[in-house]
Amino acid sequence: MRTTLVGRPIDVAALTREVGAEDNGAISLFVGTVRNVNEGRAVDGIEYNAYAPMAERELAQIAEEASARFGTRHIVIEHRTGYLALGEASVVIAVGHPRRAPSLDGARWIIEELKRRVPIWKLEHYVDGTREWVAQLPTGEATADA
Amino acid sequence: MRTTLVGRPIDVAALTREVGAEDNGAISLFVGTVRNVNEGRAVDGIEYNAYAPMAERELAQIAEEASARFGTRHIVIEHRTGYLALGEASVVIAVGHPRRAPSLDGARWIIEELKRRVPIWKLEHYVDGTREWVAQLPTGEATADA
Amino acid sequence: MTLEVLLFASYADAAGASRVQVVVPDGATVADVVAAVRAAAPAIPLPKRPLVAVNHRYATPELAVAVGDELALIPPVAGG
Amino acid sequence: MTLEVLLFASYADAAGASRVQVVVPDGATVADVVAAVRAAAPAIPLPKRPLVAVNHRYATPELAVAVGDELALIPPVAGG
Repeated sequence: MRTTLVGRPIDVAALTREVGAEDNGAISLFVGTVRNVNEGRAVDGIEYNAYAPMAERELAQIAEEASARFGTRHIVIEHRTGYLALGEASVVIAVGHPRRAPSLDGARWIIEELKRRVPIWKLEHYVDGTREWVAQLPTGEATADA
Repeated sequence: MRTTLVGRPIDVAALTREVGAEDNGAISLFVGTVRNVNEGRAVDGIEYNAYAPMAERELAQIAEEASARFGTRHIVIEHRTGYLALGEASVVIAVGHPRRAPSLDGARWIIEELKRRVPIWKLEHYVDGTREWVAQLPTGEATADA
Repeated sequence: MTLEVLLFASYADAAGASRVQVVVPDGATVADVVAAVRAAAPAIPLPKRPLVAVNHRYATPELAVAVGDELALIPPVAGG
Repeated sequence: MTLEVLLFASYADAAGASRVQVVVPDGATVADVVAAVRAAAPAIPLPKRPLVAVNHRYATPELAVAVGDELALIPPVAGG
């Protein structure tokens, strides 16, 4: 298992190889990418800002929980920080497993947990020159693992 | 959309790029790989045999159905044929979508349909030198889309 | 009419061939072809209702077949 | 005791700083720190129950804090 914040493009093929193993029958990957539109506004790019030491800790914690829940150590999560252009991958989650169902379930569970609790914020840069922090959850409703 | 049988290794990174688009927020990938054990028997490699024209037709049909069901044209499926060594990818499914839930659902739906109805068979080569056709479904219980 | 039926995987191994020829009356259905294959090549381990493809599509037992159709017996699939 | 609280994203923008200093009594809790931040930096758009991290973990309002703890106010997260 390996989880990290990264400042450079994420190599999907390398992550796929990393979770590969001879007793795996399945690898599921989820790739989050920068969209050109959000809630009707034309987006130019997104700046990802993290509370780095806590984000690293939460990513590692999510991988540990996923490992216990889905029964595999073949888990890698990389999340980018800094400015990303349209189409670039902001996060890649790779889960290898002997069987396909827990591999697919694992990738899905990890992205949902990541979005719920990892302290990362997006500053959207709009085509019209403005910028705004994206509020993923209703203010004050984020519950995390407290 | 693109679906095909291939005789050479599948390039996961190329497929990821192929389903990428500026209005996508998510790409989900499923990679089937050759396991070293099946039902307790040590496997050395697997020979994938297809009824090629029908398999190509079913793959294309599954992609069309997935497109209608999940609302995206960013779908690529490659399935290998021939002899594969342990750890090699036998199938890669890539689904790009503006939102993550239908992207994940789409990849899962496609692999389930593929296993249910695409005319491909596996001849497992065991470490003990024997070979056997894998019967994925109970004989006579395969229903396909008839 | 004389028809050829394609065989794959365990069916082909059991028959020792990748196709089998059968003679069926004009207007025969998929079910008639299956019955003729059972008679012509009893070694093929066909289930009670084997999957049959006609022109690359799964076919129902009632479908009528004709000379020129591509017929295939489909063993339980195992792709992925 | 004097504590520093880290700010991020919209909170940092509103405060015009990446941290805010507050003075709270010894034995103060996370809730006391939040109240002190509200008083010291009213421009920060804190919800009724803001998320607070103590030493990189989400903390409950009742948790006691001490000098040396790393405190942070966590705006609604938006990773992925």
